Amino acid sequence: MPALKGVGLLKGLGVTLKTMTRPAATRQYPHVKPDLPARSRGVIALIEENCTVCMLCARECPDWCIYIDSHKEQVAPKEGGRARTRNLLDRFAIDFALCMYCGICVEVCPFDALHWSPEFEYAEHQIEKLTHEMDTLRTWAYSVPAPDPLEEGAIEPKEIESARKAREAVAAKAAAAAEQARAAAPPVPAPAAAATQPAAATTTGAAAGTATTTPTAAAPTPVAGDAAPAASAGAAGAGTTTAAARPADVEVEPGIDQATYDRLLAAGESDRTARAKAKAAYMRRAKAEARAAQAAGATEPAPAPAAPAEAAAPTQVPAGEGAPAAEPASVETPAAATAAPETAPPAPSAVGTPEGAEPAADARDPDARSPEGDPTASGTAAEVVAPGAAAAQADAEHLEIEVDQETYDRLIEAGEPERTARAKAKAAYARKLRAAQRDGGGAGS
Amino acid sequence: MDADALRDHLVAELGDAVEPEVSYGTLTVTVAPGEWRRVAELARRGPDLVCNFFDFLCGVDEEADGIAVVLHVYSTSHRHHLQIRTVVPRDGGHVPTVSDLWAGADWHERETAELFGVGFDGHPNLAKLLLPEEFEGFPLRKEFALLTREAKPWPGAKEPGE
Amino acid sequence: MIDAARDLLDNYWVLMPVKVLAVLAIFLTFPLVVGYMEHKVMAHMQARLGPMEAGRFHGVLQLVADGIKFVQKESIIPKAADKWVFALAPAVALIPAILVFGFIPYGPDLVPIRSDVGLFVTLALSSVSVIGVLMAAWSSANKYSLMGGIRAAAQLIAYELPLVLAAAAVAMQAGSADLAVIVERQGWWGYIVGPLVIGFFVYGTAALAELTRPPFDMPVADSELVFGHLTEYTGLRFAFFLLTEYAGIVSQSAIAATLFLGGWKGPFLDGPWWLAAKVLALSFVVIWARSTYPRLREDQLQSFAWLRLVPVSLALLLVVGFLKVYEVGI
Amino acid sequence: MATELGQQGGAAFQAADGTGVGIIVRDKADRELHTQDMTLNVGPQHPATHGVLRVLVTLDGEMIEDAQPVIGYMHRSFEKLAEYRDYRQIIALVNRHDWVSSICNELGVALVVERQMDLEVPERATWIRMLMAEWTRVLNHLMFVGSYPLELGAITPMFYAFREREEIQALMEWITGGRLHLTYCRVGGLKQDLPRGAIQMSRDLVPRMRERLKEYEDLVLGNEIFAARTKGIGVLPADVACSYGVSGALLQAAGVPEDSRKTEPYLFYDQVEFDVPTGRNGDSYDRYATLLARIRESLRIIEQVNERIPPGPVNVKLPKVVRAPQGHAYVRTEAPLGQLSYYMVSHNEKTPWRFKMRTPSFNNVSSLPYLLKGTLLPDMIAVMGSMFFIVGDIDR
Repeated sequence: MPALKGVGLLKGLGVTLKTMTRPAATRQYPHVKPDLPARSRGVIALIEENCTVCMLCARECPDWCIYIDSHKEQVAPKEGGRARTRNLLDRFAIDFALCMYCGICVEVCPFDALHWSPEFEYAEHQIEKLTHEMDTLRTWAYSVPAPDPLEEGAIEPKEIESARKAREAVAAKAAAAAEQARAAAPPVPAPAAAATQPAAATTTGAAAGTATTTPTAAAPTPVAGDAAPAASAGAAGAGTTTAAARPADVEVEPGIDQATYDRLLAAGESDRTARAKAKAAYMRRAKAEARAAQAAGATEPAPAPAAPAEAAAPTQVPAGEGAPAAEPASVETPAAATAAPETAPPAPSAVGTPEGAEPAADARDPDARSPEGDPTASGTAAEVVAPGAAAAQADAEHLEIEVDQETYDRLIEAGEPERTARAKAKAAYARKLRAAQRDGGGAGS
Repeated sequence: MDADALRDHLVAELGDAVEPEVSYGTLTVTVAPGEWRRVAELARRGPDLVCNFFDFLCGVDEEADGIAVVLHVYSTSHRHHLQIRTVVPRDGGHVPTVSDLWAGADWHERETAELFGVGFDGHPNLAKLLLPEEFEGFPLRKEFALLTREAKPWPGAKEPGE
Repeated sequence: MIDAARDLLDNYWVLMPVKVLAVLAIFLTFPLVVGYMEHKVMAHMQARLGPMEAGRFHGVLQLVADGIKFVQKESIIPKAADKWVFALAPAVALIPAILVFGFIPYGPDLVPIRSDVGLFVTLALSSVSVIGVLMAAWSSANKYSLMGGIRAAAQLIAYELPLVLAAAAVAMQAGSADLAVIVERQGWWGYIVGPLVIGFFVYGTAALAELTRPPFDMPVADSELVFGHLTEYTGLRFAFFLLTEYAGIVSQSAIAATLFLGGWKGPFLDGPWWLAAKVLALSFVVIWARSTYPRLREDQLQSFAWLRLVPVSLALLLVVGFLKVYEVGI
Repeated sequence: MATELGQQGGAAFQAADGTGVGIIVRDKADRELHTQDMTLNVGPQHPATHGVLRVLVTLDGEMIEDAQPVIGYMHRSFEKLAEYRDYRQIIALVNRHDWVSSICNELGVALVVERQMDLEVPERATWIRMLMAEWTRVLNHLMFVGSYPLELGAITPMFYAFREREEIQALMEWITGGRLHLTYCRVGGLKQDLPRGAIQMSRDLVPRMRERLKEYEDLVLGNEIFAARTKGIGVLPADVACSYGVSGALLQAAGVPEDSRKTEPYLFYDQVEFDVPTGRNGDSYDRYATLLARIRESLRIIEQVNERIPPGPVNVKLPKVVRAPQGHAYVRTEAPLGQLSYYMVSHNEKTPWRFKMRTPSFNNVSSLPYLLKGTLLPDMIAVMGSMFFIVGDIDR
């Protein structure tokens, strides 16, 4: 029979009462997003320009949920060499309804084309929609975080070690250069360096492209194995200069972007929203123009990237991060690369619409990665913007950089949650970019 | 007893009836189906064996040789493992039950019966355990193909560029 | 003006609807408050936040939202069910629970229905709900429901006795079974100083059991009987049972406060707010017990009732009678 | 009515320490009132079967005349699937049978393949495996520490357990990227090394968990109602337990100090200090107490492992295609729920020829009919909850 001595009963009451006085453990999820670690297995991201269609992932997948279609293509010899064939990816799809998130595909990928992104909010009402095609998989790549550094006592992988050493040397050099520059130049400098820098980095980026086909080389994306050191090296190398080099924010008179306003009104937005958004668009444009003028005034005009409007040059590309990402090939021009200010000047042609202010992450251009890649063929300054760099940047300026603003606005207006809208806008952006590439570059399939 | 001492002991007890093999530290004795019960009883009751702990009983498809039935028992007092193995024919193979020696063998024998098609004489209720009553075939035999893999072509079968 | 209103209220046909409306208002607000309190108190005791969305501020409108949801839900009657009994059961459970509120003295002159035997009427009414439970259990044509109903009935029989005996001790002490008189004869500290404090615990335990609240919730033990008599109920009918449960907590707390804690009397200013505060405090304890204790087994409950509570309450009755006869004041 | 019948006819069982009464036998012939037995399907969808276990009980009132577990609702033919997968894929597969102790399941696979291939695993990897396995054990035990009181009607411990689990899972997710199916072990080592700071986090967690364990003792173990519900209920004597192959906390509660970490140490369990807790009565109460004690021992091990992880690699270099040589191997590990053994027959192929998973829950639950016969329906819940099983682990 219950020996109701009572002590245990009272103790229990004490425990619950004590808990009541303490803060709850609840996390209010949709309001407060979880802070997921870098290794989180949320969704698999594909950086398709890294994919060589080796089929390893599809073969190792325990669930058979990766579908790959590809075709062979003859590549014209560069200079007197033999014509070569290469595989071009037509379709890469992962059926997340089938996927068991074991990560074997990411593990076996020898070319760092697959990565884990912590994004997890992609539930669907229809199961077919869980099959993510290439463009969706590509958009996840923007949210791939840099990997955590390893615990003390861990053996660094060889490639990371060598990359780290090279980077340290570069960083030391850069630091010295920065020191010199600071001594020589006025403190708000370097748009000059910045303006010329991307072009320099273009060549190195393309050169680095040659390296990407071997698994050991640091891939041109910071999401590759050595990204964390890359980021830190970037910070170490460029940190001092970027802080100083970032142009002060420009003051502009508030106004309204009539075109945007009209468009939004036509799209059925309320006057208030349309006005607010139009104002924002105006401010963005005005600021960009002012910055461009500043940059132009401060230095020789940048080798104006004659980019097509769609694939416009980046507004705020962290060249300081982009360059180390292109390691180790960029070692030849290290000082310049690392000393580049964080904010590259926008290309004049980029300023018109908010959509224009997107980075042409042209590293996806097959030429940029293929051994035969001709740096001049794809020669906009944006070429070096490794997608990962854009992703890194995304935290700060994601809307302007990598999201199709129009789609974004439309979806937000349609009542979709911010996160979904952003993801879809990213996808739209990626699609647009690819279309632009096909039309303009002609280098693709 | 360690595996080698156990082997010597069993050989001394049973003579030619057992075919011992020590594999990665575990002693396996292969016996004829007719000896199955006797060896199991010895393992359970033998004063030097006292394998009171029932670990598992399972089948292994040995293709042409038949179906092997493997019984693994352990002694909590002597701390030794013993694996008893016998091979029965594919069609109508059967061995005496050991579920009266180890209560735990009940479910394992039912499982082995439904998955491999081995009979266990004297088992109180050899009904299907895991599979539905109307299921046909013995899924863990090699000739029973894994349907999920048959139904869908392997996406990795393509060559790059195809 | 005030006189006119008073005159008007002297008219029975005016007064009665006012009383009815007031009782209904109490019935519809307090159980909701207690229900919300259960959500939040239990949540915080379990290191959670509980409802946070409905009504913007900490989910204050959660129960209202629940109610709206229940209204929208399909009302399913199982094919094998005894349809009339099944449909009637929630009402049988709910109506006595409302009536109890009519007999409680809310303030010096605020007694909706005053009766010389108010104490026993309330106790009787509060146990009628079990009939509804039994009806629900039987008519559901579900084995789990049936077992839950039988358990509920067994529990009621076991606990009605100590409950009434403890209440009888109070009636004896007060010399009346009129709830208003019982309150008036108490100090604001009620009867919890003195031997009747034991009566308070007996009454509290028995009331918990009668409410089938943990640790005496075997009739609806979800891990054993799925949800007892509620298993087959959906939509509004289920909501009625839920409302009955919370109304039960409130009314039993109110009766306990009236009997043992001085009812509407309080240290500074007498009035209904004291009763409200006491009811909420007692409800808190009910919720607290729920979030702390596992449930007893039916036979353990039975033996606890018959072997512990009944003798204790009988002894209490003796003691109180003795003290009363020899006029040892308490 | 039902209970009165039960008391009338039942013989009381008193636990050895004089507490608790469970009614375990009754003679039908003594009955004066003639009643009809009722067949009740508890499950497959029932709150107390956490998962899809079905128990077919024959009831006389609330007294259980007979109880037959009906399993297989979650049979996913793991053993067949394993024959179609290479070893890395098997590792990704097996962490799903007992879904709250994935590392411990993976570990067994890695060990059995390594044993067959005669692989020497780097020390660092072995220590990290131990760290992960012990945290997994704590995770798993917390699950049952929370769910068992829930089945007895106490709701709160479940939430506390999940609060604690969340903290450990944050560590696991940081290390492996997964929350449930970690897929962290590999043949020859680990998938990757720990992230920086993980050991420190593990160090910080240990005292916090110890503190929280006290809450369970106050809230559950010390509670008189809990004791009344569990003492003397579901008594499983040691010899019966062994004959069923019952293992883990259940066997230890019956007084058998059998734990392969101690009796046949794998990894470096022989290099750390810990005890194997045992119970006296083999009843539900002892099982729960053993579970709590096992968490304490795991925390002790973790504390030692935290300080002993040496620098070095966490992987050995393996050929592209891992083939285990011809032969068969047996590995026994102590999974959180009990003894988990893998018996693998290999024909020197990429995939195993036969992969037998001897899961703890299968054997543990097979003793249910023995335990349930003659108990009351509420006690059935008290017994089943204290079997600490995972349905996926039974059905595989």
